[in-house]
Amino acid sequence: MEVMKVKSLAKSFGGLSVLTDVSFELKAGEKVALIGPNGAGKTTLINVLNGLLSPSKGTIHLLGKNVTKRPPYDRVGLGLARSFQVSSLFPGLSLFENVLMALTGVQKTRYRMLRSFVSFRDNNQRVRELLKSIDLLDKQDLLVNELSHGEKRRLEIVLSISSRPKLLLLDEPNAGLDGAETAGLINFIEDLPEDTTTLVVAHDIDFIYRLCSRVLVLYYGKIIADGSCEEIQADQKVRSIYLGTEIK
Amino acid sequence: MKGFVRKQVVVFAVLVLALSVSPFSSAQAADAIKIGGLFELTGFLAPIGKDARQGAMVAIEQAGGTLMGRPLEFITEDSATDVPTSMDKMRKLVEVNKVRIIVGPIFGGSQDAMGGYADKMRVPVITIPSGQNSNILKNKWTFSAAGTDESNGYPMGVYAAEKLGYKTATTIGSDFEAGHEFIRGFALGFESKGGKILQQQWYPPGTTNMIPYLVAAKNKADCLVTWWPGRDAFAGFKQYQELNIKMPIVQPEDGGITGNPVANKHLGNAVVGAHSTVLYSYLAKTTGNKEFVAAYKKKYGVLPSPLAGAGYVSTQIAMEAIKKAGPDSSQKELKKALIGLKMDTIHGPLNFNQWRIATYTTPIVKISPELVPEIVAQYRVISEVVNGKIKYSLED
Amino acid sequence: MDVAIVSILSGISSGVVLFLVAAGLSFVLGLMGIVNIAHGAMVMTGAYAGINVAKASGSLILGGLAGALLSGLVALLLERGFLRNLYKLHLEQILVTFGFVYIIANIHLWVYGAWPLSAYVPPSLSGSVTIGQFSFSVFRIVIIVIGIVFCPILWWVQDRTKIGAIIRAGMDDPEMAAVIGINLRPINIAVFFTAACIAGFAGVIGAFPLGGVNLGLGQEMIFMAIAVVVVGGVGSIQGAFTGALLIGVCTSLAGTYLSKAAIFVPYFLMIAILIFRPQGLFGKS
Amino acid sequence: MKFNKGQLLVFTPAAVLVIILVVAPAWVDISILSLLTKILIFGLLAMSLDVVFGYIGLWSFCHAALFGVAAYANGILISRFDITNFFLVAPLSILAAAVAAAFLAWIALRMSGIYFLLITLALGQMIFSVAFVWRKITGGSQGLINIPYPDIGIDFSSAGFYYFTLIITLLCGIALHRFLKSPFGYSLQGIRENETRMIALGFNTWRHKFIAFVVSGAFAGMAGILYTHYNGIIMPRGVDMAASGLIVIMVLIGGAGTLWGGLIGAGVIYMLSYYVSLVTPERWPLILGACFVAAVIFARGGIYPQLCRLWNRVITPKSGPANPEEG
Repeated sequence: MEVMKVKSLAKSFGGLSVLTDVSFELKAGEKVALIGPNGAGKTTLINVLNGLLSPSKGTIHLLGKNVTKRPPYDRVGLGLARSFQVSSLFPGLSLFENVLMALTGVQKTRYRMLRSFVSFRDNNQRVRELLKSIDLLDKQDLLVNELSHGEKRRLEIVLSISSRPKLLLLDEPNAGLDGAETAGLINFIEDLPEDTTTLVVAHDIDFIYRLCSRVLVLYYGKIIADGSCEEIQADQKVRSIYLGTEIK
Repeated sequence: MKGFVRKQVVVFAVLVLALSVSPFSSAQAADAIKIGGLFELTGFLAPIGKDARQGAMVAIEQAGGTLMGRPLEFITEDSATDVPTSMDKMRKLVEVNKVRIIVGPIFGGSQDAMGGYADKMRVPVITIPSGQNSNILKNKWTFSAAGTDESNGYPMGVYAAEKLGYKTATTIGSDFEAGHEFIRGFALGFESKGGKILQQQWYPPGTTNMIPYLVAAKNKADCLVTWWPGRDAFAGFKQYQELNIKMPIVQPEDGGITGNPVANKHLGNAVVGAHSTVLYSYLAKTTGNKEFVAAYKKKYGVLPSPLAGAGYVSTQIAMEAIKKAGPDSSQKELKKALIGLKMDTIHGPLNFNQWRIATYTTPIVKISPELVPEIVAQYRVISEVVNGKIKYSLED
Repeated sequence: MDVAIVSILSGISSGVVLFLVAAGLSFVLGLMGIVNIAHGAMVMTGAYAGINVAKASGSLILGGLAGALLSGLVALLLERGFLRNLYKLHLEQILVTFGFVYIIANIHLWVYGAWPLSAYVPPSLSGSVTIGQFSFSVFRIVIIVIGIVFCPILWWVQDRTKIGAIIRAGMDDPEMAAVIGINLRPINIAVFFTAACIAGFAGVIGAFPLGGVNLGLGQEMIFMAIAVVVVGGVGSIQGAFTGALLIGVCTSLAGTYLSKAAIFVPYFLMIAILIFRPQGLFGKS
Repeated sequence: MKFNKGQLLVFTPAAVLVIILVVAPAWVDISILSLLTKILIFGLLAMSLDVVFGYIGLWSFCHAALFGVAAYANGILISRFDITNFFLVAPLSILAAAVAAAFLAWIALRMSGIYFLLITLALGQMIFSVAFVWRKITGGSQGLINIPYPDIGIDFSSAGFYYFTLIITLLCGIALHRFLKSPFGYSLQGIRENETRMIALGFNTWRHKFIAFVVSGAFAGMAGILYTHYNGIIMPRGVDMAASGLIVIMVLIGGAGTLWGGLIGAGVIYMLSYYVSLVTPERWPLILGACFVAAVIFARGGIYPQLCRLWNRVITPKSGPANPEEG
């Protein structure tokens, strides 16, 4: 059964309509790329999907439940997580606390008021694992704003996957990363549990090739193509309006 | 580590000093007679609080700094027109300075709050200018040297009905407890002589636009009864004049303004013709008034305001009581002495009844075109507690 | 009838004074993002100085100018000396300007003493007109007129002049303004200075509807002005004007017909607006 | 949180201070003792404010009013209904404050930033106005008077009440400290740092803010109860926006977002006010104002972090990073 089912989704700000009619489904374990020229509405779509924006029309089903009207934190509870295009972290907190915070988000412990934040053994264990997996363990006590851009991007991803999501929305995870870092990122995403469905917004074609089996092309508020990388590349429409500008 | 220990010792020492340094450790003459003074030197009653203190200082000077051969210490504190501060300062006066008796304060809130403590510590408080009913009825060591707010409002009611021949009145008062009591006092006097209150209005503190209330009074009564203390009077009188209200103003208490020639200068002709009860008038033909006015003028260069007079009298009462009870008497004896006290003051003959409310001569003034508060009548109000309520009558 | 009319007129007269004060506050907040708690103290500064000058010279204009100028200079000192390093730091701004409320008030106590100061009414305007059983001062009417004249002037400056365009640009998006090469510094200083000048002037003529000025004026004015800005909306002349009149008139009508309940009016208006139209009547959302 | 000698040293100033506070009554005279009591009470109030003000970044300007709700509830129960038992009255009063806080939060949490400040200011003034106008119950301008020391079975001297206050303040302080160190407490910091991300991580931030505001209100209420017993009186004047402003100032001077800074701030303000108005009562406001300005120029971020930095430098010759959370 599909992890996410989106039907004729539309979003407009005042007069300007960014998403006109978006429909697609994501199957469990799929790794899907969402591409499209700038201003196509990719980030808006992500925001609508995780609920930071509410759609003007259409429905969103997450794991069979209709979440169109549900606030973002409920959707996270159901197993949806996202990363941000511009790293969105907690500058005043240490790396350790950043990740720990992300963990707590989906646990009952987030309402515990007397026991110390750092006294939950298995949480701490998991945080260390996560930090190890992006080898920032040695920096766990630093404040976030002492990190380099690459490190911040990695932390950003870790924050979004720390809740063991069923569906992961990554908004340009490789923005501003060099080749090595991108490779590392790809391995990292591939190492995620099998059943994790991933929707990646990306520009970089070989990044998409190496990571995704399926591509959605968003063009001015519509999904104009949906298929395997090869099909997409073969697709005339896409070539003309999109790849033509992107492929090197 | 050694260095660290030394540092810690230093830190410790500094903190200890900071906490234990107390400005009151000045050695005081062992057998000195100590009187405490609590005055509003800051806060919204600051102008009249200063006057009261100055009056008190004159009384102390006239005593020549000694009482029955003993050095006389008059320790004054600033109550900041603020109840918590008053409480702190009173605690300090009583427990640190060990004063036997306290003069002041003016602010009803402070008087009321301090009453309970005064009872606990058995320290008489001679209030300036007047205690409030709740206060007098509750607190057994509080002495109203100038009656109560109601007893001060009372004679104006009688005067307005009898002498001025007003049948009806409408009132505008500041929504402070004191305001309610002064105007209630007026109403008691006014109605006792067949007058009738048509309408009562209370304005919130900080009201600068008095016109809405003045127009609501609609000129439909014979007189307009106002209690607007301090700076409210400026808005009040000016806008009363501006609207050319027909009803003459009578005040159950001058709110520290109309009885004070200095204030009248600031207000200008807006106040001319207004009647007002004052605690004390520098024009009163009472024993020792000439000397007091002269001494005050000499010391401060201005005429004494009603509050200056009240401060003077309250301080005299304190000294007189200690004289009467004897320097080494117990607090109980001191209280007895106060209750039996009979003395001739610039308030006229003054005595306390068993309910600790003074009977004295209350002048009623009318502001002349020269802005002088001329005495047009004098009353002596007797206050008696009859089953938990204070009843008022006029001494004849 | 005449009761209502006079009550409303008195409300309008204190309203326009409020408007002159609030307009400046609103602009400083909108353009520079500064919450100038000391703005009320500017009113007081202008009032005390201006009225004394007016009484000495016998000219209200002279007094008004003196008051405006002094307030402006004090404001300049405040901005150049302290606030310029605190842009966008709301809490620090509040702390500093709050401090200046105390400082300025206490200096006034020092200089002028504790007695309130009654307004200066030019002899030429000391007359009055009759409304039913009441008479109503000509000066009060003149003040209303002044306020009402000020509104379109300020609106014109904001809406029709180049400087106004720059100010609006600065309010909408300082970064953008900077990008297209507008240096907001001098504009900010000018606005801050002018706002204080108007406040000072408002103090001089406002002393009459306010029934004289006293040392508490700073605190009272700033709260009412804030209420006006909230009701009217930040950075909007029409907003400040409407808000000021609304508060002024509602308060005095409440005083006439509800007596002591008048105390609730400004807070009630504020809360209602903040709940149902947070950006204020004329504010941009 | 590795626990080494350095860590231990971090706590010494706190320990020293507590010891001093405990032995203080032995040396200082009554008015200083009363001053210390007042500082502890308002320190507690400032700390409760800091929970929302410093940690979430909600600029509440109505905490004197919440404090007042409990104070009035306490006073009314005692003087109007003769219910004196502290262990009965205090919880009821705190409940009143918490309920009021919940209601205010429900209205005010629609706003943020400067608008939150404005609406809480207005709401606080509403409470003040009710206290002023409703003379039958609240005693109008005069407030409620002659409220005795708390009735817990022993009768208090002023020193006794000082210790009572000290104990409650410390307990509340520690409780708040733990609260802020808990997952929930950290979530508040998270909201301050980056609310969007918190939502995206699954936190219902509105609920967190709401709960925090109510908790804060409850502790403010505790301070209010102590205050009525300390003063024997509660008046409208004590719960108006000027009072709220002063509490905010205490938090800012002590250091927003540092909890114990509130206590320091209260100490600084009242110590100054006390000693200055002994020397020159008329100039006190001038000096107070100057202090605000000085605080911004010299102690940006508050005194408490500065002290921590200083102490860290003392205990670690090569100055390590300050750790304002400790102390």
